[in-house]
Amino acid sequence: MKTRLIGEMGGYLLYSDHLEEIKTTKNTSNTSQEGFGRPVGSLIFQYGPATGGLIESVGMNIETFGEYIRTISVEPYKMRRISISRSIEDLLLGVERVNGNFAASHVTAFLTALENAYGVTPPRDVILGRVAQIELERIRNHLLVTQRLTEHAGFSVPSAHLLYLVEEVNRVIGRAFGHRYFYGVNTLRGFRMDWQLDLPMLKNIVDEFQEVYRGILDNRVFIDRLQGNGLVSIDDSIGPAARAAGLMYDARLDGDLAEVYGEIGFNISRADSSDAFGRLLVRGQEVSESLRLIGKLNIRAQEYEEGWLDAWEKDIKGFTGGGLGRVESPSGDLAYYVGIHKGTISKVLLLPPSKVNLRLFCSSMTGNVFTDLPFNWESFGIWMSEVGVEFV
Amino acid sequence: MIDQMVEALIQVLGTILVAPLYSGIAEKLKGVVSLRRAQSVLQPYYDLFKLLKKETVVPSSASELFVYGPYFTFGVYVLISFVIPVVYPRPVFLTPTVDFLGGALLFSLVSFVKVLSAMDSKSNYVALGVSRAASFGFLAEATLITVFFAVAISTGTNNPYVESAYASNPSHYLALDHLLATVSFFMLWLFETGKLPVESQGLSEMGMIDDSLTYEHSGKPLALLKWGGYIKAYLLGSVWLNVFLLPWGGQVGVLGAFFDIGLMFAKWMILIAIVLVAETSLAKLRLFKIQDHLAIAFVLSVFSLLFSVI
Amino acid sequence: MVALIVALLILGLSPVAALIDRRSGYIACSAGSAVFVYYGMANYSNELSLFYVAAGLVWLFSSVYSLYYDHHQWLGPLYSSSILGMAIALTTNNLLVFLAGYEIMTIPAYVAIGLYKKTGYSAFVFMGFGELSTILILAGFLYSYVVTGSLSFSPLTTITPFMIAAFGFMVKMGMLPFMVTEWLPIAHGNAPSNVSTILSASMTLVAVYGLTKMALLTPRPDFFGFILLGVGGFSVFFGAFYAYVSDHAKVLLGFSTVENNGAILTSIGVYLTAPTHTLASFALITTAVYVLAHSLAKTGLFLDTGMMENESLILPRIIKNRLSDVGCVLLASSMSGLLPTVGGVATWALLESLFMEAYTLHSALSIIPIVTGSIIAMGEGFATSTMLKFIIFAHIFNKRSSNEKTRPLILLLLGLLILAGGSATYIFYRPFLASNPALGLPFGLIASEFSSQPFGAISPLYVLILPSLIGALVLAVFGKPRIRRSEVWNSGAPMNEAYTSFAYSNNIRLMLGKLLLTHIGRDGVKVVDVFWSLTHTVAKLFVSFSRHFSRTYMNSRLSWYVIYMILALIVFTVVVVA
Amino acid sequence: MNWFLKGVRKGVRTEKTPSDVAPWSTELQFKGSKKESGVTSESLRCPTSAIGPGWIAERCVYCRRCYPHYQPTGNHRMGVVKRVEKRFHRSFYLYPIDVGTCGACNTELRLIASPQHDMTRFGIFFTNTPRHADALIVMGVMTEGMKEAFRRAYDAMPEPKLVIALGACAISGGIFQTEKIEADVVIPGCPPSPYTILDALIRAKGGRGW
Repeated sequence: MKTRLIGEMGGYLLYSDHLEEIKTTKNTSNTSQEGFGRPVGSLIFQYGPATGGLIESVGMNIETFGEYIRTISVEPYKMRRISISRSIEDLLLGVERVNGNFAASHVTAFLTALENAYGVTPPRDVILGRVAQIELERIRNHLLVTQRLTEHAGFSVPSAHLLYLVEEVNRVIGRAFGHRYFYGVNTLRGFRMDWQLDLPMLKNIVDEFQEVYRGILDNRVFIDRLQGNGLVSIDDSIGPAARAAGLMYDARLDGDLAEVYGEIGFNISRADSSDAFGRLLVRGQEVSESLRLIGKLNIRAQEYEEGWLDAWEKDIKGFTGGGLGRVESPSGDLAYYVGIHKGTISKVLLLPPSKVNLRLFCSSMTGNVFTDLPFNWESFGIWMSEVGVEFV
Repeated sequence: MIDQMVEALIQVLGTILVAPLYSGIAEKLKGVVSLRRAQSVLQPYYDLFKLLKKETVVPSSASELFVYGPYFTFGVYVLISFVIPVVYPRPVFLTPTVDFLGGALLFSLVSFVKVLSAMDSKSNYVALGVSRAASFGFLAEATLITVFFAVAISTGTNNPYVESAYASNPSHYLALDHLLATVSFFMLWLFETGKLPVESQGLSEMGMIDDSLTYEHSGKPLALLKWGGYIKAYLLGSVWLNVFLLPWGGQVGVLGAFFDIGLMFAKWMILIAIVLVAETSLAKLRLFKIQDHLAIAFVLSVFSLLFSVI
Repeated sequence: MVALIVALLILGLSPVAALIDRRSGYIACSAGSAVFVYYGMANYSNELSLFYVAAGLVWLFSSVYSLYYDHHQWLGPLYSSSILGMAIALTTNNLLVFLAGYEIMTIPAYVAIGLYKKTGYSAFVFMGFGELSTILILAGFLYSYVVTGSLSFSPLTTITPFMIAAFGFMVKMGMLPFMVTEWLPIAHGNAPSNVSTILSASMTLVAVYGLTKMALLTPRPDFFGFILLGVGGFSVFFGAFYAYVSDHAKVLLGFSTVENNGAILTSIGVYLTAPTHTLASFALITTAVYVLAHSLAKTGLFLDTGMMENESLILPRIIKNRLSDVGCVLLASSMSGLLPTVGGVATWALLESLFMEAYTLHSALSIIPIVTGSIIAMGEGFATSTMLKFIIFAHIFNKRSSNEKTRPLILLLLGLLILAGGSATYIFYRPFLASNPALGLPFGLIASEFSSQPFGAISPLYVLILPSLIGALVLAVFGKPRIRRSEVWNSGAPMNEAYTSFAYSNNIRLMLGKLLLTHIGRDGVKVVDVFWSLTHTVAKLFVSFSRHFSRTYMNSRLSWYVIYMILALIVFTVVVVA
Repeated sequence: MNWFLKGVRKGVRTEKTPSDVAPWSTELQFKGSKKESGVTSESLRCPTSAIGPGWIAERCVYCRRCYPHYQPTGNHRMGVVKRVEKRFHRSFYLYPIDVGTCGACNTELRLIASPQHDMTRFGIFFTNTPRHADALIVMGVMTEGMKEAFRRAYDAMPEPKLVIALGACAISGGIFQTEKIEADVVIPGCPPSPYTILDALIRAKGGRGW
């Protein structure tokens, strides 16, 4: 498997197999191609931070001379600070709330980093539990993204139906884990699961989704809104965006959980058009794939003995080191680096997928018209909450 | 004279008061088809009633035009409801004020004032929508005019009431020119009332065309704009029903006028059914495809003009 | 008749007065124009008299305006002598005198343009086409002399003289294919505002007058009219279309003049081709009403640009206040053919007459008026968007209030005139008045007729009164809103940059890219006017051709013009004496 | 056409009564024995000190450290309505503003539009401009960047208007321990479930709740 660049975290460049310090600092502003001066009659159209069209707060400065988008730059208005000076447990709560919709992915990446730092491996059931959570999250996220796309197209019936399914997924999660967003589910000692995962229900949901999904793919007008919209330069992309372009980029192949995924036989889903349509295709396939994986995991609700933690509880004081954890979140590679100094966490670096996707979004907007913006935006599955967060 | 006044009163009130209901019914059904219990059919009335009681926030640099423009446009809509056969099948009091073409010009007068009133807010979002509406205007206005003339030329008069009577004759009704005009006008109606596949009342600011005209308004002016919107949809829709699709069944006399309101309700259920199917099965067109939609409507209407003379 | 002599005398004196003192010149001009208007009203015989009224009003308003506008010492004499020329052309019945007047009207404009913009280019273009127009008209007149053997306007038995002259007048009106050289916009874009006004509003009016006068003398119906129909229709569309994508205030208005003249030409075409006399006379009245509408509205809007510090709509710096806002909105609404203004009545009448003709012909020929009508309908759509653009970006978006009163007041007056004028059109449509007491319209109906049977009807007066009345009623029922001021909502951020006029019309650049050869490059959107690219070379040739002349001309422009003018005057006097 | 038929075939999926609410988004109650009744935030390591005397809904982020002493009761009606606005009884337009969320509140809020919950049957709608809004729903911790936008949005709304604080972050700063936002209606939870939101909204406009 060849090495690929994933993105920048802290002062480092993260590659699929190593982390290296950035020698020359180049500006990585979320701006698309720099304009050659402002043409006559152009203006900077301010979209956001508070919009009705997008779920989260985000500001976009769109340079346009009417409808046609020349350049676009995105600024995250909500910048949240998470203190690392608190206990690991409290920090974990913070990590959960970096991005509620990817909470399981974040927590898993974070804990994996921590475990790598200490060189401990949790019981297999715990790992499987985390995988199950991530895949559930993936299903929900892809359903939500599809729903957003249909909503922007004024496609009322599928939009309503998909929203219905999203709610159903949330209920399945809520029943099994007690919380719809996996808050308070994962701990240093494993994860809490109050009830069996309702697989038949989940299967029905995914079947209904596939029905809707095939239906919307039949609609010429809807497809027309996605095709050719938001073409990305493929090399530096991640997640569904990369796979839409046919690349084998997936942390489930080269990330920390790759082993498990390998054992349960994970198949990568790819498409051959690097536009919003391709990204939708990939998501559509991944929903079924995720369901298949979850089915194979057969995780059970059970108590975990805490023995496996002794390793680090022994020399927790005075330990110094660091670890990296990377998983495939629904929108692409998600990585944490945790640095520990004398038993306390001294540094937390985060590479959220949305940061990379944001750059891709901006570069893919030039030449688009305003009405196509929401479609392109949603197709990346960007969450500003994880972009605008810093660990202090 | 008195009779005509009463009939006019029934027609105008029948328009102003009933118009919101049809939007309510359409929305309700649309909601039900999209898996929901959905809001009450009276929701438009509830909204208007609430807005009329709310405060009006005016952008700092806006003038009276912003505040009182909506009152004027509402007035024009009411005037139009005197003019065209939207309830009663015979001319009523003040009907001759303008003919069919005059009606079309009054509609563009409304949009002219509406745009100025909205732009007076100096909001970029309004400007965005207005610039779109303006760029499609040339086809929309043209189609409205030519479609009215399609019937005018086949009947030799520009009087909508005569045209309605004329079309009710099966041989005229089934004539190619009439059918083409019917289709063309329906396509235009979809555009004028912001229905799919042209526009949909969503939350995204980026897709706004008609919605942008009310984006900055609030309180009473907003209520009047919304209400005016319902009336516009009703006027154009009823013209389509009474002159093009179903030019039959209108009763005369004061009692007949009341009957006609019921008749219009029945006719509207048919229109709503058609729209419901369109609204629930179509997706929104890409912006620049909208001109194709309108171009088709325009060409159809021109063809119907040509067929009517040759 | 006395009034006419008085008017001509005063106007004749005004250039002299202007030479001595600018203000007195303009005052004389205003006085003369006022008398001229009176003359037009006093002996109102047929539609042609309406031209007098229209022209007189244009001169009156722009002259009064000039009192507060013009700061160039040399402009006054040129301006007033040009008006004198028009007055002569309008009132004479002699072909040569008409031509002389026509020249006296045109030449000073060359000078004005030449002096205003330091580039000779626009002056050349204007002059070139001006002279082309003159030559064609001269040819037409000569032919008419050959046919009738008289030097005065007299009934013709053949259409040919009209045909020849028509092209001459069409050049002046900037119709297709001559509009494509954009001479009218270029010329008008580069003249001082008050000159632009008389160029765009009343010089073209004189051309239309000549055309109409000739048309009245030629036998009808005649197929040649269909050509005018077509040309007019396309001019309406492309005029409005290019106006919509222009961001220079005066160029925009110049193109809008092309559009209006196109409409006027069309209605003359209808007059020539109308199968029934009723329709013909309806069309003729429509022509006159359209002229009135265009002259007044265009005057106002051009005078409005006189208050712009910078004539680009992208960053207009306009000195304005409530009065001019209201005035210009009214003027613009008339320009977009909205009831109840004069423009609205004119537009309505034009479309009615076109479709009435289609109905009465009821043959394959009907296709021509139908297609023309449909094209004009599209043009009207563009016209509305264009006028909205002008108003929005000259008056609504960029607010810079000032406490100047006089000039805004003039605009307001013009606006009210054009609003009330709509109801005044009853006077002109006298033969077509109708009523329907049973339905509450005991008077005030203008019924369009192609024969005995009415086609449609409108009543501008009612349209003027009713909406406001009902609006007031609505206000009474629902009451005034409780108002609180707050800054504009820009999705939570302050508004740094406002939407530009360029952006406003950019959708069309993108949508109709094929027609505009839109090219999006790093430095913005470029559009190529197809016609311009076709005839650009021609224009260039013309410039190089007149370069050698230009050298001498550049050095001492004035002298050359003065000589030219004196010559023309000599011709004129000779003719008058003879 | 086929989507119309599909929609008709699926039928109405709106539920008559609340059902199936996730336990850890509902009210918590002390379930321990007598001698444990002395437990405090400190003893239970509650990150937001939501255990004072009893359980403080406004602070709880449902980390479950107090389990099993405190256990969910399944009661989702936790919203606190300080001001009822009857004028919105049949027409209630919401303008959501996210001043610093993790995204969970945003999605839960959107889900009250889902066919199961269907806010529109109660006359509740979203709008995309504060000018049309009756209530401002504020979610998340008040971040520097959003302070200005929040002020503008509030100012842009016509009277009468409500401010609704949604989720622990907005109400009490949650785990971020930032300033709390003054509001007429308070909807606890991290995030509050659609039931909780819908119930509070209905009561805010003078209804009986859900």
